[in-house]
Amino acid sequence: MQEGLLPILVLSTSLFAAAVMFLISERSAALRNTVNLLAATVQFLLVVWMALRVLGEAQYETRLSIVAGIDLVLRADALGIMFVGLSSLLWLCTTIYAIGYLEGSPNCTRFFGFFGLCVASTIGIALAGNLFTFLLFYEFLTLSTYPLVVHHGTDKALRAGRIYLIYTLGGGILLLLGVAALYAYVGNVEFDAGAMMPIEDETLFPALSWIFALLIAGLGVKAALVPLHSWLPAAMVAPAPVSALLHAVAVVKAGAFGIVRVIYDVYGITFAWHLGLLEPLAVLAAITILYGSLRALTQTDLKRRLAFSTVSQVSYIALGIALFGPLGTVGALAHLIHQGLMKITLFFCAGNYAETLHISRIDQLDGVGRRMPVTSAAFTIGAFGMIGLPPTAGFISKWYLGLGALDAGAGWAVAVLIASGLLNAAYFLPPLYRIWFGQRTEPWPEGNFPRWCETSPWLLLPTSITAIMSLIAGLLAAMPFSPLYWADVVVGRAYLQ
Amino acid sequence: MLWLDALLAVTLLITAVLALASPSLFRAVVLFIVFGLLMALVWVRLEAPDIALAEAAIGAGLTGVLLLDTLGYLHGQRDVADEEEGAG
Amino acid sequence: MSTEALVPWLLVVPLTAAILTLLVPERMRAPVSWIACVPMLAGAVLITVLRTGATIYSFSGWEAPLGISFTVDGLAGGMILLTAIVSAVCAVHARTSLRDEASANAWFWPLLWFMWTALNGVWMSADLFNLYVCLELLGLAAVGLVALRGTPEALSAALRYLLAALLGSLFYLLGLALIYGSYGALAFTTLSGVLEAVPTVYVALALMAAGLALKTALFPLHSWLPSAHGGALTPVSALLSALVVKASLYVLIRIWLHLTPASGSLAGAATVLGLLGAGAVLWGSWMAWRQEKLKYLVAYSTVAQIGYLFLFFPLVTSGEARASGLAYDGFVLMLISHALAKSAMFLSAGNLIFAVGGEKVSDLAGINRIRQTSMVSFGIAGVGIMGLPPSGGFTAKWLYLQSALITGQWVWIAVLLAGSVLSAMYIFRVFHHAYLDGPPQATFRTPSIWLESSAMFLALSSVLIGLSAWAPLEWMRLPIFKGSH
Amino acid sequence: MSNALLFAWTGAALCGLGLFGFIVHKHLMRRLLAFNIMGSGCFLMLVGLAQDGRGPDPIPQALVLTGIVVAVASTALALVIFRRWFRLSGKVRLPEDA
Amino acid sequence: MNPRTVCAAVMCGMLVGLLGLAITMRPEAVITLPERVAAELSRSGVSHPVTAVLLNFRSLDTLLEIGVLLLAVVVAYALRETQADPADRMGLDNRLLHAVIAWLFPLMLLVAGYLLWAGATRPGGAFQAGALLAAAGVLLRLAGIRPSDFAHTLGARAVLVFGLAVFLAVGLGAMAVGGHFLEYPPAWASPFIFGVELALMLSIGFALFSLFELAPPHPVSNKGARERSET
Repeated sequence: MQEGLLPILVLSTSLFAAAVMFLISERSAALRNTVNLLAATVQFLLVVWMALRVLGEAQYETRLSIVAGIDLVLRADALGIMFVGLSSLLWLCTTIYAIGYLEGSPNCTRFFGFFGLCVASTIGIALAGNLFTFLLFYEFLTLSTYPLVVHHGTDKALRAGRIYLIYTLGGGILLLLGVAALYAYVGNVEFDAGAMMPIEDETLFPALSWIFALLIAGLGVKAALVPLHSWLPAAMVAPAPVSALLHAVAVVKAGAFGIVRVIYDVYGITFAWHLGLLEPLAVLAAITILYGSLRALTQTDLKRRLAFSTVSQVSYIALGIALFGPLGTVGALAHLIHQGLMKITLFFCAGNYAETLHISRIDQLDGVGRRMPVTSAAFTIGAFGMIGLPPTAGFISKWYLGLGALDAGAGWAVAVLIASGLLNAAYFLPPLYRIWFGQRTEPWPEGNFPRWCETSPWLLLPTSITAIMSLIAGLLAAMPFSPLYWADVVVGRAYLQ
Repeated sequence: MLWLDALLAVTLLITAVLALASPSLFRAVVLFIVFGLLMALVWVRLEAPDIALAEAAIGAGLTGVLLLDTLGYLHGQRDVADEEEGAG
Repeated sequence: MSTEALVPWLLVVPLTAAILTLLVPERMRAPVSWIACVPMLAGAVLITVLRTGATIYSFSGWEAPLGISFTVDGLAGGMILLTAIVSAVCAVHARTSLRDEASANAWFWPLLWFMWTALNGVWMSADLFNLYVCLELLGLAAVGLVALRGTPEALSAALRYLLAALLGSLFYLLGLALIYGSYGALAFTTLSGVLEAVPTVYVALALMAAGLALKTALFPLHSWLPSAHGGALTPVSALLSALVVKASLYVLIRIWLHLTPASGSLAGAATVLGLLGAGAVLWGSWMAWRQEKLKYLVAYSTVAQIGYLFLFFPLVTSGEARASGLAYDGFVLMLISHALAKSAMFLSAGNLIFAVGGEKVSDLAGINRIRQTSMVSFGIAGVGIMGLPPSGGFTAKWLYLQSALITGQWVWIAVLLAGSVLSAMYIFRVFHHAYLDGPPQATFRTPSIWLESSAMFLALSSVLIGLSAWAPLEWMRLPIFKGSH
Repeated sequence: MSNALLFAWTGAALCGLGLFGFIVHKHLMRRLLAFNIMGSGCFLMLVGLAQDGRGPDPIPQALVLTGIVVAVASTALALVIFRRWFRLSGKVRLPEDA
Repeated sequence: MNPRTVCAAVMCGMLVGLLGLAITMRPEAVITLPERVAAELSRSGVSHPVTAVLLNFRSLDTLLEIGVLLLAVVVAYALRETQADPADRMGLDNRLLHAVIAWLFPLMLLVAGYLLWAGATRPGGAFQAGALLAAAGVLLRLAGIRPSDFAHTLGARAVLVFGLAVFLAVGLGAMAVGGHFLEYPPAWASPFIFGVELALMLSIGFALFSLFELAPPHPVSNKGARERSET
């Protein structure tokens, strides 16, 4: 059916944008921005339509045979749709943001070109129908992110780029070995909820266990699981939009999403639990949560603090999955979206501060709330979300995670959640206090922005959008089409099987 | 007749050794030409007159001329060749 | 239209082109060559499309073993097509890039056509001595191409290359002498299956293998390659790395497939070749990482990639049919994708050197601040060399991995993975320098559209081959003629 | 032992000698001499083994004729390149052997 | 006794040992090709088996081998253009030599012709004859007599490719009359072969001569001194 082409269409919109970027010249800024905005919008609309159809039990699938037994599969299932929706929505926002952020700076076409490639590979990861396809786009994501990390071309950026490569390529190798071994032993890497797993063949269990370890290690690098997380803070040298989209959403979420895929669609949650692979993962996730929060406490640089907070927050997803129960999973998947929205808001805000008032350290935030009220409000919403205060989105997902933990009888997990909540508060409240109640002594530098606006509208618009969304996602969590609702659908389908 | 062939073979080998070992490049080339002519004899003994002709004309003749010409060229340039002899 | 009718033309056309390019005035040589490329491409495509299985064509009408016969099976057909594509693209590149090299511009073309003839001969010939003559023709053509530049470096590189090639041929000839002396035939069709597992045969095969390994620059016999491939003119480097080194390897594969005695095990020999290959992967990558000059970096990466190709031997002799099949597919795909990616890489490197006006990797500083198509094509080719998806290199590595995993040969798995890490090291070293800040972009020249598009074409095809790997594999899996194991 | 076999042995010995010279010597002309000697050894083995205990065999003889022409072509080419190289660099050895 | 020598000696010892092993332990040879050659000789167009093998049974080898020779000359040409050659050396201007050459040269041509003609029936053929021609040419050069600047003309290149071209043409002609490439119709075999050999003789002779001719000649300028200072 020609509807099978829809996933390809979604993928190719961003690929097309990227291709155009590599062809047009640096000077034609207008054309560049138009193409990017157009592509992002079109893609978002396509995704919405696809989402509605998928909700109506429609199945999109396209296969391209590579070699005998190995296909390139694009399939749109409920889980994939969640991630696609998140990426395409945030691509739209970030494109708007980046246009404002990069105005007048060099190498824009290169930036947007690789940016499009990154989004394309994220979409590919989301729509991948088997582990091989997933691996393909996962590696491609690594390749297309590198140029963005080293975009500034300074020694610092290049050093960060090297660290990023060492980690991600190393992870890629592990993942490749894991996938290849899985295919060699099981003869199938399709996402079929573990239908092909040799449930009764005891002799394969050890092999499957270490393959699982390889896969998780490979994915854990991008998901920034301790001790594979160090690249994330280093990569913060990248321009703000990159940190925002890639390190709040695309890259880290790709890792987390991969973990979900492996546990649910490759091994099958029950089989994975049966193999006793979930507890270690849960413990690892818990450690990461606490470690990330603790490190975040000591950071003075705003972006680095946010980065460590990401390290800790992303592991909520792994934790929720590993808890082996519907509620925990719902919480995890909802958090996949919520955390994306909230964290990108925070990074946008950090970018606004840096771009408008050249603020990068926390002790410079004194009194910025009066100078930039909108940004600061957005920042506050994001921070509350991170802490998990109602009625923000963060509260919803953490609540479900907690219920899941109790449901699985893992009291220690609840303790971890509470502890990390307190830690979040400990490292987010001080900056908030400075923003709203701090006293600024010297006058603010004058930015050349419209009088009615605290900073460039290009920057302000997406910031407010995402902030409002992360609020709505919490307030209207019970409504249809909210992230929570989607998570319910996914889990419902997963557990029905 | 085998003893004759044996003699020829031994001579051939000795010539080869001398051609490879001789300290003077010029003598080495001359010995190589002699080697080529002996090869021609061997080919005759192997009932391969065609090869004998070719070896005499091409192997010994032309290769020899080319080598000698090159040698003359080296010396014509200067006595580098001699300096190199010892190490060669 | 049958394959038989095509076979002779694959030799006649390039030879005629060679004669013509020698006779016509110098400025006409390139156009004549371009025209001659058309029938070559057509013939190559036809050979691959009319897949009539293994065809045997006996020259002078005398059947083997009295006469010389060519065999065209899937492998040969694929190589012919590959040769046609790469050579034609390099011809396009050379037309522009050799403009300012007076003598090279005049004499590149006849040499190219002799090389093409020899390559087609090597792919098709099924006669040990005829293969020797083809290899000699190929070797001398390659040496000539290396020497074309006329600089002291080029000349010494050519001499080193020539000595290596000649020594290799002599070893091959020794093995040939032993085989004729004990079996009285030179044709594969006669010999295959006849050779017994006796010392003489093993010595003969070992001598041939040694000679061919020397011609293929298998570690540790590789020392002649970097200066020859790195120092030559850009299109020449591309041709040498993409096709010429493959020729002797191809002969080795043929011998392995057809002449190895059915009884008696080859595991030992295979392991030795595999270990040398592993050494090549590690040492070549390491040296590539340490190179100052861009083209030498690419040349050393060829040394490393040759190592991958030699991993074929231990994998194919694992004894399990499925594993052997996978290894064969992986080898073929590795061969093709390396040929495409490496030629693309050399052409891009040449364009980059032209653009920045310096041979060093560090001269690339700042090149990425301008829209630089050659940098993109270099990157795409680099993806293929690193074996990252989506590229033929990745799919080939995947097939190798499968083959090794099935038979649990962890050594080779480790080599494969280590190799990809190391190759990433030296490729990204280039990108690293390209992203550094450099001189103002006014100092950069922009290569002509012909140069950039030829490099880009090869780079893209090296990716496409990975996404549709089944097609070439099906073609080249065609029945190899009788006696193959 | 037929004289053919005798000469085959001689060929083997020549190959050894030639290889030795080829490796040990650094002077390019000496290496070429060694190469030619080794080549003659190969040809002797080819014909000698084939004709051992039999009459003359035209096939290897023809092969050797071809081989000789190829050898002289290679030698001449090597000498031409060598003379050009010597003229530019003034050296009679390869750089890494100097 | 430096390590290089030692390892060389070891390697060569191994090589000879292997060859000896192979020679002594080789299986009882089954060589039937000479009989086949003898059987087919009548249809080959010549009565001398070696010539039959070279120019009929295995003519492809010969075709490619001419290619090799031609190739060497092409490279010599190419390199000559990369370096401007100095004015050529004078030949040894020697009465006696000239007298000798006056006798020797025609004689060599004669012998060459005879060898070529003989090739069909008894030892001899294009290679030997070509070599003799080349030798004659070299003799002339040594005497300082040289055919002006022939090497650079189109004529020179035409003579060089002549043999290969004729060979190809004959091969294609064979295809035209419905055979395989280079498959002479038995009736036409001997004239075809003779024509090819004639062309080959000329080309081989001139090619070998050019290889001698195209090498950089002794310089008249005092180049040596400068180069000595370089090294």
